[in-house]
Amino acid sequence: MFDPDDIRVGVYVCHCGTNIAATVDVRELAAYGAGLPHVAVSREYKYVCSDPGQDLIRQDIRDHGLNRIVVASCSPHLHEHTFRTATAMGGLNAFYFHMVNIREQISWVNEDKVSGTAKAKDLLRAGVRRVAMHRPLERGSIPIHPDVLIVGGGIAGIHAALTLANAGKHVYLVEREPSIGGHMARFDKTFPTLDCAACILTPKMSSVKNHPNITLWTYSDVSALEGYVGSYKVTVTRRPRYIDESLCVGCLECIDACVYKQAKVPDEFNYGLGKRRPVYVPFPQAVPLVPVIDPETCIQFKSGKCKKTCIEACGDRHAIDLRQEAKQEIIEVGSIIVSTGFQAYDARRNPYYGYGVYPNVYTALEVERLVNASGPTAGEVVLRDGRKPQTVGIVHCVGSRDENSNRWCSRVCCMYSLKLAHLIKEHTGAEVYNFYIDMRTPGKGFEEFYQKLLNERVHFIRGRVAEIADWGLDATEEGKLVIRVEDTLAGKVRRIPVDMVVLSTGLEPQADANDIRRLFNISCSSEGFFLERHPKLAPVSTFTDGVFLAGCCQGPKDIPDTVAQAGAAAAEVLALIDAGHVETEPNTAYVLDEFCSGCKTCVGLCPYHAITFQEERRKSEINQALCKGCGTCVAACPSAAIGQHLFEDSEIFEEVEGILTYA
Amino acid sequence: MPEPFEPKIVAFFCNWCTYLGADLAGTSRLKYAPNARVVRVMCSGRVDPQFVLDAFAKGADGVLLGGCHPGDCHYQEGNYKALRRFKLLQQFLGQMGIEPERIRLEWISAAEADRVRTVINEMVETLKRLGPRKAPVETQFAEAS
Amino acid sequence: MKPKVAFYWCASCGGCEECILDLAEDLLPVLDAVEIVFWPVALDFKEHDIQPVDICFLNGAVRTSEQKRMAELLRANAKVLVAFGACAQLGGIPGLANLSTARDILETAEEATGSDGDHGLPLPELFDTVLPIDRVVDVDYYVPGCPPTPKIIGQALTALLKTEVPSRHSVLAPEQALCEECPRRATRPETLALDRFRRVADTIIDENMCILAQGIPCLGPATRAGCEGRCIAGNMPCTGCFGPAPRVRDFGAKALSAMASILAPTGDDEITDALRDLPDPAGTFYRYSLPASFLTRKATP
Amino acid sequence: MSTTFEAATSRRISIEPVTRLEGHGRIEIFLNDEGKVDRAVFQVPELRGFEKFVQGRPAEDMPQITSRICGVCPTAHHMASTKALDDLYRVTPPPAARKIRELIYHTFFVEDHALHFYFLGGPDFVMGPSALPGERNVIGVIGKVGIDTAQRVIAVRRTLRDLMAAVAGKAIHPVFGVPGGVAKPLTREQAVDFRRAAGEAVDFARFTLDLFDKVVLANQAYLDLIHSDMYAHRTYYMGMVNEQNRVSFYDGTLRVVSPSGAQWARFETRAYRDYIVEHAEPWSFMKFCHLKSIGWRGLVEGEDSGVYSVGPLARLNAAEGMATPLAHELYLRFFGVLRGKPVHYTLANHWARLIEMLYAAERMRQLAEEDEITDPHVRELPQSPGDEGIGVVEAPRGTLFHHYAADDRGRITKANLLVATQNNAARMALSVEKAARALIDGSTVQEGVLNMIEMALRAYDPCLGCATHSLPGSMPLMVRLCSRAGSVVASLRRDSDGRIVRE
Repeated sequence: MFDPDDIRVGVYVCHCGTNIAATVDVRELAAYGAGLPHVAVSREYKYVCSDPGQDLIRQDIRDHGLNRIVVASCSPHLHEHTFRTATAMGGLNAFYFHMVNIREQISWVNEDKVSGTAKAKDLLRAGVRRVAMHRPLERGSIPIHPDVLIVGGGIAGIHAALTLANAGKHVYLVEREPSIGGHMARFDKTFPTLDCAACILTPKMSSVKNHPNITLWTYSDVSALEGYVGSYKVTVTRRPRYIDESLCVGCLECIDACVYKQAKVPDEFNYGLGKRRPVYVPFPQAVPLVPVIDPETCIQFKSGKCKKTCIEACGDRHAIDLRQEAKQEIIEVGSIIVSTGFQAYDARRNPYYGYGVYPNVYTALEVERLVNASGPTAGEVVLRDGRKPQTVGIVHCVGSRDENSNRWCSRVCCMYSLKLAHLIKEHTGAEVYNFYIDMRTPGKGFEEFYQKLLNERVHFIRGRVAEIADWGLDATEEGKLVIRVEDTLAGKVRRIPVDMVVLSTGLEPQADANDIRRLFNISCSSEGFFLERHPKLAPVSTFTDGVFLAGCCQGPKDIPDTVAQAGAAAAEVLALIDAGHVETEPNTAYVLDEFCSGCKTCVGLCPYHAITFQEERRKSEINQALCKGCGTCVAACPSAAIGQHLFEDSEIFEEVEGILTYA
Repeated sequence: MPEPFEPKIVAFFCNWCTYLGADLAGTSRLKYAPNARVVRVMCSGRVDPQFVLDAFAKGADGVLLGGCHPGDCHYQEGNYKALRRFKLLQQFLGQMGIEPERIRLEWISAAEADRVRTVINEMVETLKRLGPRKAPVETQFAEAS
Repeated sequence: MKPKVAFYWCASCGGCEECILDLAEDLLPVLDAVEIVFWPVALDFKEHDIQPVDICFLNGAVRTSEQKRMAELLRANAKVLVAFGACAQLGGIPGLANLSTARDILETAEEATGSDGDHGLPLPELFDTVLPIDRVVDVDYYVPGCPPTPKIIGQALTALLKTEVPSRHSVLAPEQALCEECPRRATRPETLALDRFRRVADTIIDENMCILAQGIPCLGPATRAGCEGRCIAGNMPCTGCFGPAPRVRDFGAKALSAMASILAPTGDDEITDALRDLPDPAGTFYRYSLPASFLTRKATP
Repeated sequence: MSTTFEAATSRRISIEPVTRLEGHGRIEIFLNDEGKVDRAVFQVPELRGFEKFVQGRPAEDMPQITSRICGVCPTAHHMASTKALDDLYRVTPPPAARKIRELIYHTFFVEDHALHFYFLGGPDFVMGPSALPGERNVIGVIGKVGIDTAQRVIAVRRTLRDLMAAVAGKAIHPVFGVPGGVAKPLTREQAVDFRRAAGEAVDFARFTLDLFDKVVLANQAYLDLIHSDMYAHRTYYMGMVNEQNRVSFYDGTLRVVSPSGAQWARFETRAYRDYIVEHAEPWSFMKFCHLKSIGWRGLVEGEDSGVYSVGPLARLNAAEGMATPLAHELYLRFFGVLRGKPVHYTLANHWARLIEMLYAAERMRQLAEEDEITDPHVRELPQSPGDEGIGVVEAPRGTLFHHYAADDRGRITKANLLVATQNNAARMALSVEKAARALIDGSTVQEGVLNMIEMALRAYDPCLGCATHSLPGSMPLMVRLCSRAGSVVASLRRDSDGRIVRE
């Protein structure tokens, strides 16, 4: 009844409630659409993405013999898939559809209705012209390799790894430190329940070590990545620890046997509060429990003149191998979880707080180690000179909510400051002052914890600390650190002399976040944390298929949220693996043999080596599985002998034509 | 009285960075000039100089190319190809009497919503200062026929 | 009875006429097959002699009111109008005049002669814009080349004299670019990453290697085949006289895109440096095709 | 038959080819109040803007761009341009390169002179003035000299042009000229081919000269025509000569002889501006080249007028012989038969052209036989960026100048192109004027004017292609009598069958 050759376009203008309708005259736009060439139906509707909206499209396809669909609504990144599906449900090829973005591109960024509507008409005209050129396409499908790579062995990586391993998937967990555990391993207690971090983390750590489905590589980095969702080829560089993991039994006798009788090297795990030997394990519960030899400080490495007592001690286990070299492991995985965590803000960047100048100014993480039973002071909160502090000041928001450093709220500082206040008081009985801007306790049991602290007579002073100095005005301040702050509740400047200052430093992206981002081809949001695909609808996905996010690398969060997110990421990966394959966007490039002169211009341009030159046929050929559809070769082909599905020259020319032909 | 000159800009934005940046500008409700019309391509490397010249020939006052920052290309290096073509193209446009300010290549990441606003506003200002394109091809034909 | 054939020229150098003479012996069978009703190079003829013909081969671009009128007249009288040669198809080298205006050109001439420009003699109106034939009248077929080769001409004639003619508006030459038939095709490396472009002026070209691979912008990859690489055989780069490949809409843009794509540098300044020896993009990429390009001519205030 | 004008004060007669193209060459005859010919000029318009639009192009592209000025003599422009580049970049081509250029150039001379004699300018002379223009074309010539000859002409030209193409890439619009040499060496095989072809060329040239003897020189009517005062002008002559003052095409010194045959000047081509200047008339685009120190005395003949001419006749006049034996014999015979030197008879150009053809063929042979010509070293690279360059050659139709200036990136900033026809412009105008004065008196215009003027102009073989796209051999003329206001009062033109009709 309808001639298939004659193009019949259906146009659907979405109000998106008032999101669009407020600044674009949707009625006028729809009416305008009706007047465009080839348009058989043109409607406006409140929410085209809703079920009734989609039904409308399906129905019209049948009733009006539509063979092209244009929806003018939001960004294709949001609903292109929705409408393609609707188009397909109506019995058309899903790619006879084109989406015109009049929300993100117009109604949300434009002030007056007149110019907004005019712009919308241009874009709609362009869309209608473009869709006329569309051709039916089939989605490709890529098999998913069931193995998974998890980068970063903090609580996020650990939890995700165990979840996947328990589901029977093989996981490669790569951690750059000698041990997994991340920041959490350094904590003493966790808020608000005050259960001991080690007690909940250590079991998970060891089950990672022992899990048959987990390959754990610590002291290692991901050095290269190629491929795409379903089959990534990953190169992992394992730095030499000079002790063979497969031979070492973790007796740690080599450490005691070291020629250094005293541990002289400041140890990283305790932020230098404690000392270690050149051969060491970062902390007693380290996983794997295999020492590392630090070539920077080991005499044998520095002078070659060591008695090598460690090797003697190791005896016939021969686990120590000073000639060990970096080793490359190359693995295939189908999906990746990035859980590379955060770094603490460097308090030195706020010189007026005297960190690094006054020995008794500490960061929160240092104090975490002090209060920790397995820490350098075995849980004793003592000053560097060994005294017990009588008064302690905890300064909130160091490197958070601050125009001069980081503008964001680090979310966890208020709570961990309260936790530390409690623990310090518990350990020392000292007077504890909290200097805060706002007290943020949104979370299960958080507010209650705050109340508990108030009852414990911890002092709370509202105001951002101006300065910390060691010169006193009177006897009470002599030999103390004086915290100068404007008490915004009392409305006056106060000077609080204390023995110890704790700086509640904020969370920020890892120093090398950018390299990691590039390695995995994902984006960062403006503050530098990794960018999720959609803040609400795809919070653990990225714009790179098969790469997911978990933990603080995506933004500051506490342990429960981190674990929840890790679970979510694991679930996404499982969905991918169990589906067995992933559908691909059919936007690949292809060579039109009859026009290819074999000039080879395209061959070298493809970053994915998808283009090969067929000597016998003297034509270029594009491997559809390898092509990712960037279209660089299409633009470069001097004969225009390369086409690209969904982005054909003809389609783009029509779009431009549509934009510029004033109707 | 004559209407004030409203330059028309054809913008080719890459799907992964600049287009998302524009989406973010939307979700952040940043307001900017309505003169740009965005054509979405997967990568700035897809932008065929033919598209740019076609746009100018059909009366665009300016052409804006948006891609990922160097090193950030979703397709690894498409944006470098875009840059090379752009620089050569700009020289050619100069010879054709089209001011270099009328074509602009910008690296705008998915996070840089504000950059989208600034760049488009700036470009509109520049084009308003330059005024409409010099005699478009059509009038030359009129002369010839 | 024999089909009537006519030759005529607009703004051209005469090379297209000359190359018909270069058919040499092969010309004689052609002369048998058709009746040449006018052919200014060899036979006198005047405007009022123009009569209906089956095929008219028109070479040269349109530059003046006279030529435009002539093209229209011939179109009206020819069953099949063939744009013959680069000038007719694309504007040709005289089309580079579109980088300036008629006024500039007259002024240059006057400056050279010291004439005050008041010539007192009526000259045909000189258009600001040189146009290919098909921007003035409808053209049925194109024979490319500056000039077309005897082989191409021969094939074109045979094709047009057949009963089933080629599809209208087609260019009577191969569908692929020159690399397809380039004598040096085998020496083109699979991947090219040039540190910079080089100039013929200060480069000695290796006779046995792909010229583009030597850093010289050779337009062979962008240019329609059919000449069998005449210039390459002469050890010089292709400059594109056979015009664009079938699917290309703007020859120069595509050539430019391909050339820029095979550069290696990534930094702003390195790229500028790599392009230093490509000082004239318009003249290099649009040597023969400026009037047929999207922009057609330089914008004038 | 006559046309009368009532009360006409001043009139202009405009003669122009019917196939008018842009800024086309035309003849203007201005009548004074008495109706006598006041001034008649042949106008060659500007060069289609080449001088303008080459500005900004890379210098090394000039040989290929400027060859498009003319598809009949592209090799001449290519060569002059290439030499200008040598000069621009201050680089001297290696011996082999220079010889290859000369070889190609002389090959070109042979085939171009043949083309002219048999196809273009020659026919109306070969067919004789009485012949109908309808017959004055290649077909007519074939009829007169026989199909075998025609086929021989075709065959020889093809051999030569194929050889040129093998070396220069293309016969029409060659690509072999580069600053400091040529694009590629000559192979031994090619040298052998050239030797063989040169032999054929020599035979062919002699054959053509015999033909000329039989058809022209043996025929008193022709000799009278050549000697007729109508086509004689006592002017200066310029041509390029070698050290021994023998005719030279590719390179050498410019020599000018006076109407009495005395050497008037002998100068390096780079100094041309000291000897030649262009006189501009407000009513014409045309540059009237004349001898600087003598100056412009208007369109008059004689020792005191700066008018000079170039081309085959001028070259023979300006030299003291040919550089090859056979050609030199004929050189002597030429001046013997035409009694004295210089020869002022314009129509003698046809004969001079054939003598040059023989010389070119002989020179071809000499060059092809030199071993050095196959030396692989054919290119010197420029050391300095160019600023200014001048290249001069003898084109078949006369001296051709290319003069460029370039910027620091080697792009052309200024170009001055002086073609043979411009050098001849003044003398051509003289011929036109002479014919006009003889044939036009105030009240009447005799039809004969067309024939005579065509004869006069074609003798110069004015390569209008260089300037106007109109090729020699296709110059049917029209006389328009215009009132001062420019409206056509009456006009004469020749029909395709040669009859003159009045419109």
